Amino acid sequence: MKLKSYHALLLAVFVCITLVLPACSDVEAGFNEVCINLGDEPPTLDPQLVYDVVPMRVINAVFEGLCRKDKEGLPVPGAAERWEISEDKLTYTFYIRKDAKWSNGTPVTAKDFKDAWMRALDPEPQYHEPAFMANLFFCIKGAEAYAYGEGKAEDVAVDVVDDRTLRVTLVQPTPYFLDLVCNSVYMPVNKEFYDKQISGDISNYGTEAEAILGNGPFTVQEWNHDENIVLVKNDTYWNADVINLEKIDFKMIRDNTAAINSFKSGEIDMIEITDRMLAAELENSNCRVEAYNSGIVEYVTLNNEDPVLCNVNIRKALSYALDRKTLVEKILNDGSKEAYGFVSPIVAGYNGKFRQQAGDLFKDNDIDTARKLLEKGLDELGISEMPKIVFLVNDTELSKRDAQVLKDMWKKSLDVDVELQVMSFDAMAEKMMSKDYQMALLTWSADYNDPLAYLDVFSSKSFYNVAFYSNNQFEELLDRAIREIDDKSRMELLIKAEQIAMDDMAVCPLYFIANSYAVNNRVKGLVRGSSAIQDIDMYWTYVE
Amino acid sequence: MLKRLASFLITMWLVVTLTFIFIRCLPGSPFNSDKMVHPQILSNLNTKYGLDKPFHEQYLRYMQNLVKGDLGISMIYKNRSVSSIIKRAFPVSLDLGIRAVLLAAFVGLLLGLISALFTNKAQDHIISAITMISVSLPGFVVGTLLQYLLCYRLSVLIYNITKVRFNIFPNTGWEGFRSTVVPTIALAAGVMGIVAKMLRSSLKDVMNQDYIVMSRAKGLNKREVVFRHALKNALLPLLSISGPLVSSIIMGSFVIENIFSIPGLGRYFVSSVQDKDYTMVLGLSVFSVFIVVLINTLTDILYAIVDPRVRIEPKDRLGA
Amino acid sequence: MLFSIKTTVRTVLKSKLAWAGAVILIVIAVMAIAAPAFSPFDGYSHDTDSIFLKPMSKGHWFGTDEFGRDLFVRVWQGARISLAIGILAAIIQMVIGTLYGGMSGLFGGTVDEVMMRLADALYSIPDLILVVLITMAMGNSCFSVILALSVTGWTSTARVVRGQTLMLKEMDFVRAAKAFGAGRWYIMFKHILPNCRGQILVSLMLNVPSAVFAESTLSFLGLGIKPPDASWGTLVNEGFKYSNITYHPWVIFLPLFFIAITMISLNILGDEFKKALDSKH
Amino acid sequence: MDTILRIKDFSLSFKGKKILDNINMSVSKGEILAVVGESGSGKSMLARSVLGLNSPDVFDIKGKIFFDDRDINSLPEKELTKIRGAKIGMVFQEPLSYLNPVIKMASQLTEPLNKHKKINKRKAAQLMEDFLRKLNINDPLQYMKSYPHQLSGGMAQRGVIAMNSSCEPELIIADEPTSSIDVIVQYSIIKLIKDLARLQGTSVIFITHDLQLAAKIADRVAVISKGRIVEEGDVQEVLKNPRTNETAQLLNACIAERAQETGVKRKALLEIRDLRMHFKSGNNINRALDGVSLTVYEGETLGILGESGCGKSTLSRIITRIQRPTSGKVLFEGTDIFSIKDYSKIVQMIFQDSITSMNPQMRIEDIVAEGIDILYGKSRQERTKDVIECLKRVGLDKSIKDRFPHQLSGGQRQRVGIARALITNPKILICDEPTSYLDTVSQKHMLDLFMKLKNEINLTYIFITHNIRILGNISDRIAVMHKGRIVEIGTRDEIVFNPVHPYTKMLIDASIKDEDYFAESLFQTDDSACNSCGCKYHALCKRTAEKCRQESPALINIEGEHFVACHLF
Repeated sequence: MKLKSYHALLLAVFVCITLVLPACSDVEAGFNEVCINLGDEPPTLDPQLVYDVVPMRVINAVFEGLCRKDKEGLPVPGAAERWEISEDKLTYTFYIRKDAKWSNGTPVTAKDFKDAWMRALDPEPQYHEPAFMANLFFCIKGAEAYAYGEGKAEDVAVDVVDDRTLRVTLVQPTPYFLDLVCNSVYMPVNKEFYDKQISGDISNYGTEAEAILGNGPFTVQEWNHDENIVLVKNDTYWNADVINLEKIDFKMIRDNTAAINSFKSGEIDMIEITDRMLAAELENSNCRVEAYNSGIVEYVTLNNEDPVLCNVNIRKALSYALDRKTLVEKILNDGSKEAYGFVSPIVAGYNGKFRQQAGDLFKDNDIDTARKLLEKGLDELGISEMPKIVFLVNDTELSKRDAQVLKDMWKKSLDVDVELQVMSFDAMAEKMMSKDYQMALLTWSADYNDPLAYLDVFSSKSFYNVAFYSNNQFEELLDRAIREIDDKSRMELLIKAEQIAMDDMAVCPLYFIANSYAVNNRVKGLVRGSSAIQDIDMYWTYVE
Repeated sequence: MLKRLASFLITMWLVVTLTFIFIRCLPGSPFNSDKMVHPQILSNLNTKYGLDKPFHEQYLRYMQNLVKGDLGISMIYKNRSVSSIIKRAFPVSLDLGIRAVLLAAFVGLLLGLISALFTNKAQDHIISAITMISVSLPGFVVGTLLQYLLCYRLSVLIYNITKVRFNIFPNTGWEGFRSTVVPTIALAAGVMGIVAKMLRSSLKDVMNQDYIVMSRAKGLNKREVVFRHALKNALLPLLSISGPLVSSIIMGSFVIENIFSIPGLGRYFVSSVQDKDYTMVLGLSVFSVFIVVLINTLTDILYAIVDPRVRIEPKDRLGA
Repeated sequence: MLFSIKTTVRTVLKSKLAWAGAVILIVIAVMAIAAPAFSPFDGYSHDTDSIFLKPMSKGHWFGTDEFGRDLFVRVWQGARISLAIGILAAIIQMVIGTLYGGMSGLFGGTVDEVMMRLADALYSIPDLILVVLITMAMGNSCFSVILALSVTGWTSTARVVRGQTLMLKEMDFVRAAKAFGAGRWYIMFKHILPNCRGQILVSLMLNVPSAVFAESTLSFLGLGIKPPDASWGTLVNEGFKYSNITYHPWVIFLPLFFIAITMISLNILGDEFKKALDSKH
Repeated sequence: MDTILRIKDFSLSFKGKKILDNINMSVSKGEILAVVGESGSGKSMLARSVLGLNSPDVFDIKGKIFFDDRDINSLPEKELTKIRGAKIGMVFQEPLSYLNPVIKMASQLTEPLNKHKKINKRKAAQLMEDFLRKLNINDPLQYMKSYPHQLSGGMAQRGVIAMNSSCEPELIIADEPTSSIDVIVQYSIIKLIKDLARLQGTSVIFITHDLQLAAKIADRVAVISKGRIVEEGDVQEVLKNPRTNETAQLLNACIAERAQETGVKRKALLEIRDLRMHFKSGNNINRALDGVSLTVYEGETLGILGESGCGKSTLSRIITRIQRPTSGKVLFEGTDIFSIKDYSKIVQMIFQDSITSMNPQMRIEDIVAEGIDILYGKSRQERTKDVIECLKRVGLDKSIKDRFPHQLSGGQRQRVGIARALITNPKILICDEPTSYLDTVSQKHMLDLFMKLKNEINLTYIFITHNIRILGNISDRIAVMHKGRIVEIGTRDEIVFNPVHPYTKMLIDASIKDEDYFAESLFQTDDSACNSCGCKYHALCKRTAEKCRQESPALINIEGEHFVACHLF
């Protein structure tokens, strides 16, 4: 019948479409070209307004602050050739190198840095919103007052001595200031280029490829929103000969399964690993599996003013009842380490790592002491039985996973009922700041490599102290450490401070997160650091 | 025509007001999404975006801007206006949507036609089984499976055979025809089932209408009866449901765009609410009302063209 | 369209397909209630040294998930949640839709116009935005998911019932009742609704699978039921997120299989009812 | 004459139920055979099996149908498509539902020519236009361009006939071609079919339930009842002395005219004063009722006669308070009906289509008792007692009360409708075309019932119909309505035997004296112009004067009960 022939015709057409189709180029990235999964569309590429890891990966390649981080994450000269630190460690003078240039050839001057920093601190900026990370400048004299709108711009102690010299005066000796200076918010801005990008009452600076001018090793060639960002080598960069890569293609693949498929079919060169089996499979195919400690600590914050959790014994019971070893080895098994202290192992102490010197501050998986402590705590509070506790969890897959493990451990060991409440992070933040919570699962990462960045969580003056923990002895130790010039004694004071916090079990640390990832063998020299700005550093990357 | 415009404006006003109230009663703020921001900086941010003003003042200010056609700037994507984001993202969703609708319509009609022509024979049962499955599988499962099989497994297969790293269908991305094939199939899979099922049942109804008996009495064979008389009538119910169906696909399906990382508008519907990007959510609602009403009007016009009973009033009848 | 329910049920059960659908549903319902009692495990306790076990190993009939929890029990607990959400959401959608559609059809004129505009407005707000709003505002308990699904789904039932009411209003038996001096509500509940039972039932039958469908998509967005409870959708979603298809396929495909056959049987029953209903007149 | 169609002991059954039981029949060339039978006697099924439309896998078919000495039942589908439309044409009952609503008339009507005679579309269209002009459709070009829903029943049926005859088939089967068309147009269709047979020599099988209609057109007649042919023979001979009682029953159902003498009491019950009802549709106003004034006296049967669309149904809806008029008053014994409490005790209504007038979900008992349920709740037993009593009064057995409407026959359902109206024992009963859906036999039973009830409980009837024969039978006075106005009122004899108003004359002549009174003038179209002023019938009236166009005539009394609204008097 006629219809049958109609079928055959249709089939023939369909087949030849699929045959004609595959006449196109090899998908393998070209020589000296790398393809990385950025993970999401960066909200902006204006260094002052950036606050999370995704845009910082691009900023790190396109801009360069006064200092830069080397492979081990220590600050090394960047746009500044050298610097001098005064006796009282309050005044820093930076000397900018002659051949430090913007990618359009104009030289980088001290004024560029001052303009950028003042722009970030401005409480009522005209063309953009206030910078999120402005609080990193508060160690500079007059900066905090200016940001609060009380002080004036002139009082901020940042002076341009001449075109290539910048002097900064701090409020108190800050050994980690050079570390701070590598952060994205400290990056310079070319004012003249910036003013050209203003249209109406909004500045397009940092929203499109053409509206970005950087002084780093790469420049933004193309930005297809939600699709990819293409960076090419910046020849005007002062250290251009060290850079080997010609082109970087940042793809934006949000779905984890899709990313894994792309990596295995060779479309992207690096993939985050969350599943042990995937790591095992990738090990024997042509890529290297590596892991690095991200400097992030996962912990349960306890509301110290909660009628039940105000009792230190109950807090200790909850902490000791957990079995961090099983959690890390059996559930996570991605290289993370159990945390028996709060400060991350990567933090530098006095000639050596702080964690090694401070050591483990408590033991866990000790069910009988935990039960005894629980009973003791309940007696002190005069209640017979442990009430149900509400546990806030944000809606990412990893925190939901960890929360379920903790809930099960507490149920099995102390027969304590914990009710999980899943909500978005900002809803949680609001509840925590208004003390309307009992327990919450949080992560803490430092903006600079110093124990203070972590111990800040316990100081009653810091607004990050959502545990509302206050201990005068701890405060006093912290104040002395801040003013202490000598590194050795400063570190001893900080170790004792952490000891006190952990004895009170203000928060219950769980583990130090390690990120494991796999890289295609053809890509060498790709560095992954612990601080956000150096999450992916392609300064030294080359392709075989 | 005026009546339709008036009802469009009322619907638009209702949508904006309802969404404005809904989004405001969500806990949290757009600026705390990853890290807790310093309280002083938070208050500076709120003054900048006018969030500290009383509720009705914000509403009035937004309505004034809306009337001027300015949807404001996004609170998450710094200094990018909502309309520029929509203008950039919507064409991609539209492109994917149209391909999916065409594929679904073509295959759906074909399957529906064949199963109606060969009722209760083998073809009919196979096709109804296929349509039943395609309707029952959730979108994200179909998407993920297709990506896994067609993109990844295929490339591994080729690699093992030809030792050349060559992907016929790239896993993600949206440039070039090849990267559109698998997402289109995934998006069209669900719709195909609905179209085929609908056409099959409406064709069956039409086949026992009186004018079909007349057409057989005229001596037309089965194929002529179906193609000349039955098909046009059977398409009417399909047209009436196509309005909402097409508009939901055109505006981008979050699931498929998320799996295949397609830079479409679909993902913003979810992420803008989760990030509490107030201006973006309102902008999207306004835009979606516009699209839904536009497509409904188009389907009504199409319906009037196909069905003369709607177009020509019986009152100007001929003779007694 | 003028028929009585008993005769329709009889015609529906004549077809073999409908029988198969009905049997599958009954089996699933029974298993959902009874099955967890048979297994020694409860769906919540973790067992860290038996993670991702293959089905039928160490007493776990369906194997275990990423925490070592028994999948057999979790699947059937998931069945309870998924079906409960599907059915409750569908019922709420039906009730709101019927009353709304009936009233707007019966009153007619300006009231009808305004109500339809409101329905259009709710209909054109992208339902993803509404659903996400509600689940975020009320935390994601079962109740908030049901409310979210029913708020967006009732407009289609309302449209069907309104169309039916407008048609029935012109019927003579409604005119006869008016001649007797019957009030609007009397006409609504005595004459209009009994004759809409067919359409209402069919839209209910078809709303249940779409509600289960929507719930599983919701969990894919991470907005579904809060852990440690899990619906079928959450199980499939966790399967995708915590492991890849190639390593532990059973974690994904078992709940998926049950979603598929439940949806298929519900769709079959819905279609058979629709067919029996349309061929009546 | 040689026979072109011979049906030899043909029988057909569906799922075991016998529909046609060994039919033997033959049709010779140029002959018109009428097949007459009650509805449900299987006559339509016979027509369809001649064309082979009843597929063997649904019905089990025995016996042979010879056409051009080839057996239709054994021919393959390919061969059958060559016969259908070319050799045998078919005309169906509802012209509008048998035409494809979404396709222009041109492409539908030219399909047989295009397929069988291989004439291309354009030439076939021209051929069809000449055909239509011959069937006095005065604007064939416009006709071909329009869609089925734009045509009236009569126009559409003419098109179908033209289509069938365009291929000069040897046999045309007409399955009740006129029963769903206005009585006026019916005659012109019958005349058309008669000419077809005489001029082109096509033989015709004319299927109907109205023996009198068959007598007018056919040479031979075959009476069919419950699937079997009970009588066959020459038309006049069967009419004079019917051998079987089925034929007798068919005969007396429609011929007998019974004069009925009823005393007319003079008490005015219902007064209608200058009633107007205007519907706004699009941008023009449809004047359904345009100033109707009428008085109904106690105990009388007032007949309201008019074509479809003259506003008689709107009138009935206003009297029963289902709709409010735009202006004008309806008084019952002097008080406005909209201010009377428990109005259902005074006026009740019986509807045309018994299927839609009853809620299919309710049992008969609840349907009948609805009147008293709404007025005042009665106890269970009392309510059932009332229902049984009403059912008995309309001649229905009480066992029926637990059944559902779709389990009853048309006649029984109509009786339940009456019982429902009587439950509140009203004074006035408005019947809106109660018998038009029934076939002639059950029509007769229904009219007898009305007469019985009138004598028993002194009811006043307002009987609305377009069928003059029925009104001739039962009504005391008749009011003739045209386009929302009453053109003439008078006693039954004055209206039937000496109608005065030209429009009434036309109505009477068309249906009783069956003359082709107005064939050519029927299709003047522009009657909407005079919607507002003047006499609405002036466009079609034989003796229109200028005055008629400007000013609308008032009802003037000629003599006694006889009023007329026309400027000629």
